[in-house]
Amino acid sequence: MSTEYHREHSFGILKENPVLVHLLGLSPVLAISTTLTNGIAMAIATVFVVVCSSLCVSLLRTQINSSWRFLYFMLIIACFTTAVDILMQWTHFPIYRELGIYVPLICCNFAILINLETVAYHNDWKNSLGKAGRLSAGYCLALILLSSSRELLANGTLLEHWELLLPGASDSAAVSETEALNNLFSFVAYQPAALILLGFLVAAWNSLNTQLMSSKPAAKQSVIPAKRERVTGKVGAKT
Amino acid sequence: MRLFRNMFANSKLRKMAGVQSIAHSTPGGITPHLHKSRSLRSKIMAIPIPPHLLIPLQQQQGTASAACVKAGDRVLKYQKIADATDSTSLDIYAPSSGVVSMIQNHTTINPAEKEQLCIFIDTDGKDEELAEIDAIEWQTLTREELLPVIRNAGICGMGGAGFPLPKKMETSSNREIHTLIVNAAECEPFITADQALIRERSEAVIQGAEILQYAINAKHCVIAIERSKGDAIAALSKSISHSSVEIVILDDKYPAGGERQVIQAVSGKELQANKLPADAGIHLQNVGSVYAVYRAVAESKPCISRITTLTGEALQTPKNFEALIGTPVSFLFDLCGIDKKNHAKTVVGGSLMGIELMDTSAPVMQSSNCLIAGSLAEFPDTIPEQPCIRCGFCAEACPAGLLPQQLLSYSRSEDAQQLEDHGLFDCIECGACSYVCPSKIPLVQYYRNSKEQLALSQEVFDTSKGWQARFQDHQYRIKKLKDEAEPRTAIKPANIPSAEEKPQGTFSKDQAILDVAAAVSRVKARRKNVIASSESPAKPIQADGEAET
Amino acid sequence: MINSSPFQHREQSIGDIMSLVIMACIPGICMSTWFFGYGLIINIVLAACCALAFEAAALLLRSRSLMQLKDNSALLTAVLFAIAIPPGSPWWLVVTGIFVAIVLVKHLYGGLGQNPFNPAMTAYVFLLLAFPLDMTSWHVPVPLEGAVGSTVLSNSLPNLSGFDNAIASSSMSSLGWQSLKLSLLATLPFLSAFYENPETAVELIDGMAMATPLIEYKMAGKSALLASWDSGLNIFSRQSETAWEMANISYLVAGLYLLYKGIISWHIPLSIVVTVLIISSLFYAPGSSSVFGTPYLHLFGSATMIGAFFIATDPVSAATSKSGKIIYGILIGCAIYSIRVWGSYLDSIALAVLFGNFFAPLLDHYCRPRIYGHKKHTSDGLGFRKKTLPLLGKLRVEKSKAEEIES
Amino acid sequence: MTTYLGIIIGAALVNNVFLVQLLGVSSLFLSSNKLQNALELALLNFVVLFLAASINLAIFRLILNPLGLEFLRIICFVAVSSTLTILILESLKKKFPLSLRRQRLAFYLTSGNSAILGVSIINADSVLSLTHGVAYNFGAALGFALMIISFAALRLRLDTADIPTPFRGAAIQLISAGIVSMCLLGFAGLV
Repeated sequence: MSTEYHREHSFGILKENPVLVHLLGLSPVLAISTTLTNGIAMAIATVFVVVCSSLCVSLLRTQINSSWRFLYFMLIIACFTTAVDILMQWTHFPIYRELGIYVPLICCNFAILINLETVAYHNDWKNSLGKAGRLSAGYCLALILLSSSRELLANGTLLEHWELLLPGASDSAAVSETEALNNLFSFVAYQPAALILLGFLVAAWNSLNTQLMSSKPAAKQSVIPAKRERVTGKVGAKT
Repeated sequence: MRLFRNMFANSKLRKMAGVQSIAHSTPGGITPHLHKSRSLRSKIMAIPIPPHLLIPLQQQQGTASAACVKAGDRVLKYQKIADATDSTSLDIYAPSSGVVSMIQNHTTINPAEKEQLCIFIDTDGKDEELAEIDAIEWQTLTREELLPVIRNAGICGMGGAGFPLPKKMETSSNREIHTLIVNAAECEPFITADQALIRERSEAVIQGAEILQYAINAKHCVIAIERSKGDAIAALSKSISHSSVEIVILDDKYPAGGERQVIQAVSGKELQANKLPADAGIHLQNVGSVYAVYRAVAESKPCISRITTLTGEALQTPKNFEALIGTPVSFLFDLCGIDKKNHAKTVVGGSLMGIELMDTSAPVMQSSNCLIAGSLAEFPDTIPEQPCIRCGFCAEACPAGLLPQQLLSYSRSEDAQQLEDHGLFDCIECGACSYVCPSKIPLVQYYRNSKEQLALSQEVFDTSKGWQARFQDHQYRIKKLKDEAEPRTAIKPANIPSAEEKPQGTFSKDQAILDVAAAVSRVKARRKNVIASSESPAKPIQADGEAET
Repeated sequence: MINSSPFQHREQSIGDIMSLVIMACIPGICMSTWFFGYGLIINIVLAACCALAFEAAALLLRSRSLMQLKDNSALLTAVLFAIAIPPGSPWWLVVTGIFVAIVLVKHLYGGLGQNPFNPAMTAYVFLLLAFPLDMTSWHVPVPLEGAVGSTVLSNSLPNLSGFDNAIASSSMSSLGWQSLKLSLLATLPFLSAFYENPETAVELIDGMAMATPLIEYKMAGKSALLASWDSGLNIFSRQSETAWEMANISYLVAGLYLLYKGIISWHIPLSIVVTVLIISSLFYAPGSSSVFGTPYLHLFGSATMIGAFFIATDPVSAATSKSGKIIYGILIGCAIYSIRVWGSYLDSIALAVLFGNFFAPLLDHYCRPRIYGHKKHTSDGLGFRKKTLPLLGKLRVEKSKAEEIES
Repeated sequence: MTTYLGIIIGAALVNNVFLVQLLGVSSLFLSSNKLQNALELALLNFVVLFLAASINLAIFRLILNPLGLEFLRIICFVAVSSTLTILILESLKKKFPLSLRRQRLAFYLTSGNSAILGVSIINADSVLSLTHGVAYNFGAALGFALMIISFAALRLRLDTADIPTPFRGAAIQLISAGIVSMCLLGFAGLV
């Protein structure tokens, strides 16, 4: 694994967005993004885990055995996830209940693991902190984009029940699901809609990126290309 | 409906003499419009001698023959003008008397429209024959005497593919052949040459079949013919009465006359893809070739003509001709009264597997069974290709059990692995898939294209694989050498430092004795090494051999 | 200019095939119209116009030739979609559905022949999930022969709870031009007015909420219907179950016609019908308390026939090889029955077909026909065995070679 | 018996881990294009998911729950699943060194971990008995493997399709996943 590899695979916001370009850590993004409030809560939790674990790994990197490092990474992430889990349960119980099993699932976020493997493990804490910041910014951007569009379409609102984000919010403010379903276009709250909307978001991101690329021809093409190109027109030629 | 009609027809056919059985069914197939009746109205006609003949030196699959005449020579009818160079080439005989004007390249009928070397003969119209040769009583000949007669008659398969007969006889004579199948199934639209031949010369065809059967020592002889050719079947069953030849009736579909299809229809068994008919004990021969064999043996006349169908809406009187090899196509068209305004496309062979001919000055060859001067109504301009809707009509029609629509998508994406897995090379290019395709996709064209590309990439692959193998061998050899060198290098470091240590250490008697002893043992060890290495040279070669296997 | 054989082609284009299938739908459409009123015809016209418009727009957007409109595939999608949704659905439902079908499911995947999912059915499922209320209530405005006379059922509002009292028949009245005209006039305002203001719409026309007999059966908890279905076909009663029976029979006949014409192959319809028949016979225990409906009800009481002959046979999204088609049909048949009987959605054809579509590429890959002249598995890369098992053998060979070089 | 069947079908189709619960969606896009590789991946995922989830279930029910250490579940589950993954990978590496030379397979498996942890946590929260929980794990693993294979086959078709450029690749796959997910939602209430 050369340093070039790390440079290529360090995650950014636009060209190297972990969710929209590399399609990593999708499960929380898809499942949680019903409302913007949930999305923001999830984003904060993820950022916490990313930053803490990168810091931890970059400080401990000399101590970590290379062949079993994967297990150590997982355990470090799991520790911080447990911390987030317990913290949220304590301070933000309504949101914690909404997010359900997806808070523990932060620890299986593939983007975090790759970040640890390719960035934090090879850099000192300053560098890895900066790159973790870029990764989290990209992740948050995708989460916020998807969840705001879903909330807007499903309920016609934006950041409803924002007070839940404040610590110690009362349970009574929680959104009841039946209420949400009777609103504007309830289909968007379902899982298929999440997948389809994310598909459109990815497509939009692709075309945005291609436009940016075409304006800067020197930049490297990072849009996911078609696997194969259609070849037609050759047939007209005589055999 | 079709089933009932067939059953009725079958019961009628069974009553005829010699009709042995109704054939087994084969997979796939289509029933296109046949356009056959027009050219069957009149009898086979001999053509007048054309002013020029141009005889291609290669009329078959295989290698070209070598001309044994030169420009200016006068040749007589049946005189040999080219010699076979190997078993896949043919002797060629002059179709008529005249003077060889030149030997040079000219367009001939082949898919690539390549130019080929032709012998040009300016005929003198006298049609002088070489010398009257008496007909041989073939029954009196032994098999060994008969085979060269057939081989030297210069016959190639007249079904369209043009496989050289000598080669085929050679393959068959090496194996145990139990059945000779005479392929009279002429499933492609427009072609009627075989049907006309059987209708008018069934006696000769059956005698030819008997000659061939005797020559290859086959127990059975079967003529496979389609149900729709009632007149030909009737003629055959009339003249079959005193012979052991049997008739098998095939279904009316395209491609019933394909090699493997006929074999399955007659024997009920599929021929494995990697096997020749001869491996299964079957020798398959086209009716036209069988007739040519009859001419060659019973009348002692080498092959100089063939029966060719001239048809198409642009011709006023379509009919079958007994055309001399080398007659220009345009000469034959003129004989039939061609309507040049109506003439849109010239196709040689049937409309499904034929070749489009751009230059009608090309000569008739042994494999040219049909010449179509088509009008625009018969061969309309190709409609632009529409997207494939995966209707599966092509898969139903495919006689090779392929999935043409899958092949198409892989052909477009140039996925060599998938193409091979889906059996691209089992495609016989019969065109049934293209015929039924509602999207008018030129499927066969795609496959030909892919086959060509794959063949190219296979060459590249082979060379690269060769390089890879050579590299591996090289590494292997280096490793072996190293292994052998190791003992030597292992001894050296032990000895050399001691030699270097000498000036540094102080002199002592004991040391000197030790040094001498070391030197002696060193020499001994070297000698041993020399002996060992003189014994060893055989080893690396052996090892290489292992590595290659 | 293509310069290669074959030079002869069968004179049958995609457009011909599609239009033949559309023609084959006509008897069924007539039946439905006869029993349920003009709603279906209006749906079809609206859907067809939308489909052509969206198709044209999509082709222009993708800068393709507009000649592709001539292949009639958009029309066929529109007709099948219109038949699937409840007659007399509000206009926006139709437009949304057609948009999803043509633009999202068809052209996003590259247009005709490339979509792995059936456009009409995907649109139907989408609407079913997005607007469940509108999609499950067969609010039939006015049966053709009933005209304004059928005031009996004015109390049944089109919602899910209304199914209980929906088992009913409209009164028979004389048939005439006057009533035809009346029913058409009565249907039109219903379509637009209904969604915005259901109460007034119901006042305006005497609507009738109606589901397929199977749904009624499921919702009402059997009993009443069972008797009528056991007694069999009764053409002269204008009951909804008779309507479905007749529609199914006409689709069956039309499907057989398509089979005869060679447009569809027998594998898919037969395997679907046989699977549904077998499973429903297995689970049908007359007299017991857990009755799932007679096999007859399952075959003729809902959209089984149109599903088996017209929808599942859509060549683009179905499996291709013969054995693949049969497995595909069995999958769909199982899904049809289980969703109907145990699932919470009411009509299962669309879901089942979509389910089958998802597995079609896999079936295509593993159910290839045997290539002529090759034994079943020995030839290169055929089927499952070559793909998986020899992998281990190959690896071993590579391994031994590698070891030899490395050691 | 019918209960087990119901649980398995429910976990494999109705509540498919992959498309209804949206766990481990990333592994869909990471697996390679060849059906053969997808098959390997699906088999490995099936084994790991089933084993790890079952072990986790046992640990939770027999150790963590009685001792009141539920808060440690994440660390515990992760430790078990990663160790199992590494062990399986190591054992495979010994047997088939060349197929795993493509190290990416290891990553695929870890991404599948999202499904493992999800299923483990669902198990921990559910009221199913131990054996029923194992049946649930089996169904979940089955559904996961089935979806991976079917999606690989679907992707083979999408590769040759003439899809508008921005939608090529991941976007159209996500949309297809959405459509299949719609279809699976239709199975709701089946069990």
